[in-house]
Amino acid sequence: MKKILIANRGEIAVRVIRACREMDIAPVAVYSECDRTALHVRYADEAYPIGPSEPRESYLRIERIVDAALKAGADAVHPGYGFLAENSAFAAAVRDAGLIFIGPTPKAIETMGSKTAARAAAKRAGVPVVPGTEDPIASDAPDAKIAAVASSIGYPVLVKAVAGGGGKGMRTVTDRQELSSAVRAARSEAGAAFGDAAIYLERQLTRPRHIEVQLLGDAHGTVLPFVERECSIQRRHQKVVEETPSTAVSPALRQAMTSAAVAVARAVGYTNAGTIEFLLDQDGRFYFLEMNTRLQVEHPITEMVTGVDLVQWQIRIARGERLALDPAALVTPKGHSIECRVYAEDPDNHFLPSPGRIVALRTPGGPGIRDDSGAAAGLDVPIFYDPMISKLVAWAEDRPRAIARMRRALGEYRVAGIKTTVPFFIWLLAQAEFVDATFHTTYLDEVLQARHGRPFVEPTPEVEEIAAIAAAVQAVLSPAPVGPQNGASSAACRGQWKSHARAEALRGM
Amino acid sequence: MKKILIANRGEIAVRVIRACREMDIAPVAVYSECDRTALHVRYADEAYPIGPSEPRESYLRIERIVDAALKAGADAVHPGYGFLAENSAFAAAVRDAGLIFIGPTPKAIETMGSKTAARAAAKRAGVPVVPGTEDPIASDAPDAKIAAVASSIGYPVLVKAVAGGGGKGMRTVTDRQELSSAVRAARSEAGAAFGDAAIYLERQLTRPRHIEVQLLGDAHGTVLPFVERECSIQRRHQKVVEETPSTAVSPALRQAMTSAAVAVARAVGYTNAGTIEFLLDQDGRFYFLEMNTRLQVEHPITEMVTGVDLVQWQIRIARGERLALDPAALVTPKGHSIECRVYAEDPDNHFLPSPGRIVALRTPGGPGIRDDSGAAAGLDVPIFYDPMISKLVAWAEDRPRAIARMRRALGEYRVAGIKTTVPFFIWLLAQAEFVDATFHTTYLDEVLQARHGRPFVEPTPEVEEIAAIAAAVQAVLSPAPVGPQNGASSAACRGQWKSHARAEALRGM
Amino acid sequence: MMQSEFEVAGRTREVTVTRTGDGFAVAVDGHTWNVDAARIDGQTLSLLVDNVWRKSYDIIATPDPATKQLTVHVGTTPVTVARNGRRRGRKESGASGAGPQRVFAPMPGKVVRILVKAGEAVRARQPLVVVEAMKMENELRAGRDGTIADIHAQEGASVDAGALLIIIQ
Amino acid sequence: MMQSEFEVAGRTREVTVTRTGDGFAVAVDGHTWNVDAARIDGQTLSLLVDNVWRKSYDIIATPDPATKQLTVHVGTTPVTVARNGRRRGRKESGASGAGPQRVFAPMPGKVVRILVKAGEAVRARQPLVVVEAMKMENELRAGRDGTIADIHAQEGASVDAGALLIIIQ
Repeated sequence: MKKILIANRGEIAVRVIRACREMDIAPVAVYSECDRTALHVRYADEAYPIGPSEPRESYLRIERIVDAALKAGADAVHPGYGFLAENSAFAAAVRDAGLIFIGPTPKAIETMGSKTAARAAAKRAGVPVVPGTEDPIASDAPDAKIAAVASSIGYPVLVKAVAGGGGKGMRTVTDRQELSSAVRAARSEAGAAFGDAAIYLERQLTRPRHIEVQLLGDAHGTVLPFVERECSIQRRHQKVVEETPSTAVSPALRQAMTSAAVAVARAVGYTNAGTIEFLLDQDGRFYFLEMNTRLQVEHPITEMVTGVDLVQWQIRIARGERLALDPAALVTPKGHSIECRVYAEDPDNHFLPSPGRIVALRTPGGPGIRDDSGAAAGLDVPIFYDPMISKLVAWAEDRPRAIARMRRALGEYRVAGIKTTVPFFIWLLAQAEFVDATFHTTYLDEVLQARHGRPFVEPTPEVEEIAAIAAAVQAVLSPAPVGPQNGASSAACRGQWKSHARAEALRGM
Repeated sequence: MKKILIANRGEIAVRVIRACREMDIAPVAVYSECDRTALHVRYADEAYPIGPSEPRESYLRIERIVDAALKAGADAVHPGYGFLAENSAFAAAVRDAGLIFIGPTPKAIETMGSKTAARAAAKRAGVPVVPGTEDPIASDAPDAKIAAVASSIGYPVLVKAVAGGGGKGMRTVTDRQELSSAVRAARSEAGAAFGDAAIYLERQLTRPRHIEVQLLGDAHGTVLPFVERECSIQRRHQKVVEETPSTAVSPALRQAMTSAAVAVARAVGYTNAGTIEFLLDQDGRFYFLEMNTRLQVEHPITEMVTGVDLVQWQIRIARGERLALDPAALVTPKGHSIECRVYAEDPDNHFLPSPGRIVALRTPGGPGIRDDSGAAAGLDVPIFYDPMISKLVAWAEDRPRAIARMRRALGEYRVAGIKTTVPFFIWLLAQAEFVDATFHTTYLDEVLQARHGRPFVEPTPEVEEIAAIAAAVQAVLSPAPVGPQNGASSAACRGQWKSHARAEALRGM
Repeated sequence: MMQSEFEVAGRTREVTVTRTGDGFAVAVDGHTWNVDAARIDGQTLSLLVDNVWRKSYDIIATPDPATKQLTVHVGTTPVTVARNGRRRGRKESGASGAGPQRVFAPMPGKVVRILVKAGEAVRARQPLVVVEAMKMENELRAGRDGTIADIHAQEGASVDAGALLIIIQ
Repeated sequence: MMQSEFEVAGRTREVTVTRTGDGFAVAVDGHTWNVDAARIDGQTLSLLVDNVWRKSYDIIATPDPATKQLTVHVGTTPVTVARNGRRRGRKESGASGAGPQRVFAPMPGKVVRILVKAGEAVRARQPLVVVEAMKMENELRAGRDGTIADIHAQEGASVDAGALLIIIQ
């Protein structure tokens, strides 16, 4: 395998490029019109345009991506996550073009991609599933019929997209009155996100935790599970903070959950990287929720506590290698890791998207910090795609220190031009429920509702005064100098600035 | 301990600030005139000016730093490395002012700070030392007398600063003719760097390796050693690449070296972080070289393979905590780590310093990469200080993968405005001697001499053609737009740019 | 010397800036601070302010396109600052004061559904319009009780950030 | 259309740039490439060049104060580029050609010692002057055999990068 086309954009495309480079494989990018200057295009060896900015005209266009891969002479295609990553037709098209798809077989994607078929597979493997409908709700099912199904499951009920993922096309319904509008909204969102409007119903457990098990399966029949990830901090069913290991999982429970995960994966002949998601109820019982047949956003925390490079292993598995990993080490975490998904959203304005130009960016660094980013100063966060700009990951010897480190890193983060969720994370990581790990999947929505939109970081009187001073002084200091930084510093550092002035004069060359 | 003053600048000051924040301790910066806008000043809670840019007028001024610490109400002072870090008078002045010095006692610093006294202490502890003079050479010793001493030791001989460190004030002399000028140069450099021009002579071993052992000692009598670091890649006696573990150290040798290191530390009642440096000869015998009574530049690689935060432990030891660490884990590395010291030097022009304005900076990220930096775009690398701008650190499961990862990270590094050693590292990490780890402390100087200044990254015909295209196209594209990035992208991303234009118009507020 | 009035987090402040030998004396509502200010770039400042201690503040100040105000980040804390006379009433969604409430698009996107009609009575927090952006449907809600006075949005239309969508009387 | 002559890594290249529909046709010494160029900022460019493949080049191009030439980083590889007529003979230290050899300070620093006298014969690689910068003493050496024609440096003096120190005839 000499050349891999990455059928994605942003931070995950950059992540895959890094894995390719470390394996001496040439990474090839594709890009939509508004991604021409994006980092993944500039980091890659080659880059091919695949259409307008709208995902449906570019990153979701199977034939354009396969064409680009053939044109580039790529050996394989990595789908990243999102877009076509769980599209079995895409995996089949790549295979049919004579290329390797870095992921599971089209068949496995198809089975697990249908959330209802996946539930059936789990049941057959002897793994309990959350109570709900066995089959999708017919698209022409009358409201009354849907209501009857919901009643038989019992409220609160979740309306979920059959082709779902990432919380899209999902709605919680607490009583019958909300049901029709929730079904309509979920269908519409699911159709927009997945090109498939089918939905089904599932019972909403009371304050469960979301615990998931990362797996790798090779082509030689080996399936290995990793230590669990805790992903209960969710807003509107979307993960915002993940950590590993989970404080709620004992060694015995870990053994049970990882075994169940392997059983489900084996039931569908699963290969490459995938994740089995479970709900853990308050009595310590767990239920299969769904399988993600791809790499996940939260994969770095598993890498941090096990030292395994999951993306490199995806590639190694795809080229036929055997899983040469110590199974015991994979379920024995070293230290603790936390990920915060930094989004271009305004947390103080209902988390509404905040696309635009990143005017300034300073990302955290130092010990135990990994910033997997696709953003850079001067670049735009486009309106067309997921607003995640970076995955900020912290590692430390134990959970309290990992939290302290993440808080330190968040404090170093500087972004100007767009709003981000950094202030929200600073608030969240100071909450007693987070520090004590007493949260569950509805914790965040509940506490957000109770806050009634109060700002997450409220300025103290001191900070307000400093803001006034800064605004006034900035006006006096304007305009920005192009050469030396400021008077005092300039005089102090004389010597190099004569040269600098020459450099400035030459800039026009 | 609520507040710590950091008596340093640049990347190490930022490193200590990060440790403070993670421990909920307020970090206080000091700065010289030309460091007013440096990152360590902006990251700290408080910052105090301590004089002009010349180190002797600021960072080496004991009374000004102690005054700043008292003014800030600090409880303790962290010296970083360089400047006053190994100055026993400074440690004493801090203590006499009623503050805690985060480091060993003034007595231990004084003993080990004199390289000749340190050699005597090692001998007493039963650890072999490199053959050389027992006492410093008198400042008025006639050339003939020095030559006689050199002859008795045997050429090649090293002229070393008694107060030395970091390769400063050190010269290799292969025959008698070079001796006087080498002694003169070493005295002058030692005087400038340490305020102490005393020198001594030591035999230069044939192609030894530089292996060192990191230690932590608490105030309760516990001294714990860490897995060795290999620092044989040196240019003119200065480390440029370090790694851990060393391929040259067997488990038995590790046991012997760490035990010897502990013996030397115990012999001087050593507390806090320190490092015992050894030379390992081609027959596998090791010799005490010197002790560094402070944190070292290469401390991150030890942190990467053991998970221990050495700077936090320095603070914890200073406030009286016991070393609650598993001794076996500290000498059992997990994976492999490499550090490249990124310097503002022009490798293609005899590594001459390249101070100036950093016009653009893009640092590497992603899995296994840690960039401990004190630099940022728009800031200056001043002429007055050490030209190290960043410690780039890679970790992976094994040495080949750590090399591959470091090469990937170096490839991502972009700096404009100053020259850096990045192209040199790209070359070095591809050398067979590096890949096979067959190097020794004179390897790099030998190979550099043999190359006769040939550029480290020579452009291919393709790259030359692209450079011509870039220069021509850049001229056509000038001047730089202030708003949208470029025509195509601008049209593609329309929607957010109307808003952006409004933002631009408001900028003058 | 420069005198100005700023509205900081909703409160009016009198600020006077006077250059001194090596920095500025800045009076805020009559209390004076010694400020050493260094510009890093167009939007970044470093302030060292003498109080009991000599505190360091890392500042990024950028104009907010949606509200026409200045967002001053003091470290990671964003503070809204408006110079008096320049402030526009953009961010009134959710305000409980008198006068009409204007609902603006907070981000560029597509109007997916309009859930109210002109003349309709609405309650506080009632969803008014759904805007799709970045693949998520976002409901914009009423800030207070009232009557829909005017609808400027059209279903299916693309809107820019700050576009007026609905007016509640 | 723009035609220019560049000296790239010491070799002269004829470059012609013509705007096309969505990019540029760039001819280098007669061979034409289709180039999609995007400016990122003042010194950063992204080039996509159609050859067999459509290769991506990440470019940073900055003027070098010491040599008055343009340093074009193609990825991490620095390439020296001079537009013809603009190039100055600054980087001759170490050159073996005829004519006087000028030794310049490669960085700002302090002249610690001058090791030669005017009229003295010197050999290639012989140390001429010691400049201290960033706490290290750096020896500047003769590029070839010759005679010291002129010494412009003074011991103890601070010098800027590019300052002429010594001329060897």
